[in-house]
Amino acid sequence: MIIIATVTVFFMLGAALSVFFFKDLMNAVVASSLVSLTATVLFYLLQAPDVAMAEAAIGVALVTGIFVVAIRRTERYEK
Amino acid sequence: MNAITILFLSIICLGLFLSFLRMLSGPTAPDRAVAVDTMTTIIVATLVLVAFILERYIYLDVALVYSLISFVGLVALARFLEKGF
Amino acid sequence: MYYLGVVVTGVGVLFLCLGGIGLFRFPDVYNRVQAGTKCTTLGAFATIIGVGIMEPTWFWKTLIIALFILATNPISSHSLGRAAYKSGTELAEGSVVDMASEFEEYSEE
Amino acid sequence: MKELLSLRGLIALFLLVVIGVGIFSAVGKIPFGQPDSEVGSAYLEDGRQETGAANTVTSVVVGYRALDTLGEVAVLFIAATGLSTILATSKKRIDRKLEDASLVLKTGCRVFFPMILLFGAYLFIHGHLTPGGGFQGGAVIGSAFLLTYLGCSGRRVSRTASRSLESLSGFGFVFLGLIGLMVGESYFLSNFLPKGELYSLLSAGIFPLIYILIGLKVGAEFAGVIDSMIEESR
Amino acid sequence: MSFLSSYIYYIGAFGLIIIGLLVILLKRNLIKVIIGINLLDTGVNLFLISTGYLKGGTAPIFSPGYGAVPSAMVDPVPQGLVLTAIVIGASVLALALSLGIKVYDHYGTLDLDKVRGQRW
Amino acid sequence: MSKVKSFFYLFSVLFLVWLGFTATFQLQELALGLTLSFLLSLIFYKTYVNIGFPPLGIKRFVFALIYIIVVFKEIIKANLDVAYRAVHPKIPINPGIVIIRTNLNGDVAKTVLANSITLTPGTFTLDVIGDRLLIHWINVESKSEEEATKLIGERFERYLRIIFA
Repeated sequence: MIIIATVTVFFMLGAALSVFFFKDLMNAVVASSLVSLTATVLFYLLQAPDVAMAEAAIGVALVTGIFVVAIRRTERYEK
Repeated sequence: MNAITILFLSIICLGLFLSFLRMLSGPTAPDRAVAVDTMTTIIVATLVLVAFILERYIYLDVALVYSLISFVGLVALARFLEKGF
Repeated sequence: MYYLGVVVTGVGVLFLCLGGIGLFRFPDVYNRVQAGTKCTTLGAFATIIGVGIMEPTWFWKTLIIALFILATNPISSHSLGRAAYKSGTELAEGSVVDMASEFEEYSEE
Repeated sequence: MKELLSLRGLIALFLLVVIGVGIFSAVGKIPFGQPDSEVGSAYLEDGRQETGAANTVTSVVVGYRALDTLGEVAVLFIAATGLSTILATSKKRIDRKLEDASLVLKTGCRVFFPMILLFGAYLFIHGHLTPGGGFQGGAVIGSAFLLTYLGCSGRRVSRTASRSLESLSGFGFVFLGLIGLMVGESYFLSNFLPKGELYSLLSAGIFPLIYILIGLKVGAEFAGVIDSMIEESR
Repeated sequence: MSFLSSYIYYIGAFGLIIIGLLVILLKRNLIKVIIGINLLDTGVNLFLISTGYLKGGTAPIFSPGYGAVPSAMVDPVPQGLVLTAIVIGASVLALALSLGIKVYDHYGTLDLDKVRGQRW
Repeated sequence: MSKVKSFFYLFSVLFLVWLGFTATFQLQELALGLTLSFLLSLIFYKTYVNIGFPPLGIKRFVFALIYIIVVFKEIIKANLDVAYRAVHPKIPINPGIVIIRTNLNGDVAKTVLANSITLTPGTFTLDVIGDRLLIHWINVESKSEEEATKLIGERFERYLRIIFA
């Protein structure tokens, strides 16, 4: 179990750092949805399936959709 | 949690790692989205495997949420990229 | 029965890993969709069904998870491929034929 | 990268180091894997007999801490109302040619929409037995409405329907609490219905009712949020 | 290895909090700042859940075929708190994004340096 | 398809899905499932009138089972093919985008065809307009429309034409 937890934490921090460096906001949204995906796995491994389910249902679909709508309304590239 | 499951989890981690590298280095936005799609599918399988290792039947519901909902966010990204919606 | 489940799960796990390798090595978006989202579809299907075989009381739930994966994954990969094609991603070097421009003519009929 | 090397970046890094050391020295001493919360163990020991719910998280959220949940539901309502008020004054319209959704997506959206709704209903009805509940089920229902906006262009949620469903379920929540105040052990949201048999669907008193109301409310709220964000800014 | 096995979740949570703060403090784009707030939110939730973890414990859900005793279950109180915090986080995020849309309408840009008085 | 038929179609599908979710046969769960499927299909059956679901029948059912087996065989065969291409050191691919035709009509029939083509790796559907499908093929064997139709679509379409006739 510790293997997959370590690997998942590594992915999560990597994706979060890549949010800092991406200039295209779409890429940042993709990376933040990856952060939410890995956070779900960590909640699951911490024996909290309720929280994992809430994070899955909200982080993977709703938050991504709302960010995409806001980016469509404003502008895509960070200057 | 015996040797076989440790082997399975290690192989899954290798696949996840390669997709993660594609997420970091993909030249365009669709590349990264495809990488996240792949990681989602792999993670659904991982969740079912971990539920088997922990021997809890009720944990399968989380995998069910992923298998039904995960395509909505990716479809939102795709519809933005093809300038629809 | 248990060993059959272990074998099926092992095959699925191998296909998941192969999907990752293909996603990493192929040259352009379309080929990556081929490898990435469909080797992993079969891999996830086999892994989940294998768990269901190993633990027979879980079979129906695992079957329905696997069926939903089989039904929803083509939609998302089709949308991503269409997004790449509509946003003008170029094919990789060494591609044989590109009939997308001819296809555009049909849409105006 | 160039943000990191400017004066502002250096100040921010210094601040971050201070904050990090502060947080780590404050809460890093909490041992991992050995919680010593007596509240939690008391809930775990007595929860099954007192509430009749198999899922202890459910009995914490809608039983022992139900008043907190009422406050959180109010926060949700305020956020949704504020969002639609802010966006309602939007004047700017984007006029451009939009791509139509492809046939596969349209058909898939039509086929999967009732199934996702059914799954959300399954989640919030079985909240006291499985790791589901009103918040998760509501989020799933909200995702289903997002899918209709993506796939079937032209179809939209009636705003009066979503508003009135949200208000009615919020009202139902308060009303159940007031009935408990009158009938039961005279405190807000007391569990006045029979507890039923453990692990069966009709158990745990009013918990399934509250979770159904919360699920409808959260689902209607997210549908309204998506409707405002997509339609007001088109 | 024992250090990793006992603190890996804390490392993840604190790393996420620090990176979220970094994005909030250093980036000028408003939507990216909001993504940073989202990361910070996830980190705080992860930390709260990991304080309630019991080593070798299982989820606080009783089920018919599984004989778990209450003393071998993780703490349910942080899970109940975080469950509602996630939903509230999402809807507050939507509110923040709608404010960002209004800022874009008014100033024509998302750059916080150009929006007067918004950035140090 | 008439309204009553589409109502019962949706009702039975939703009830089967509910049985998969709960995976028990307790009386309370069954009653709840019946009620919920009835309500949902009462609201949504109008959407399904023109979508082109096949009517039920013994012959169609048998062919649907055969079709599922054929699709699985193709998926496994093609997956091995793509896996070979992925691990080969030189990556022997020969990609291209081709057009194929289909004789099917009805939204569901075309969607099932497109999804089957998408699920077998080596080919995937980029777009559907009218009776033509735009296919990305990882190993192009023929550039002409008829040949490609015979190679890609025909193996599924044989069965689908009977099922959705």
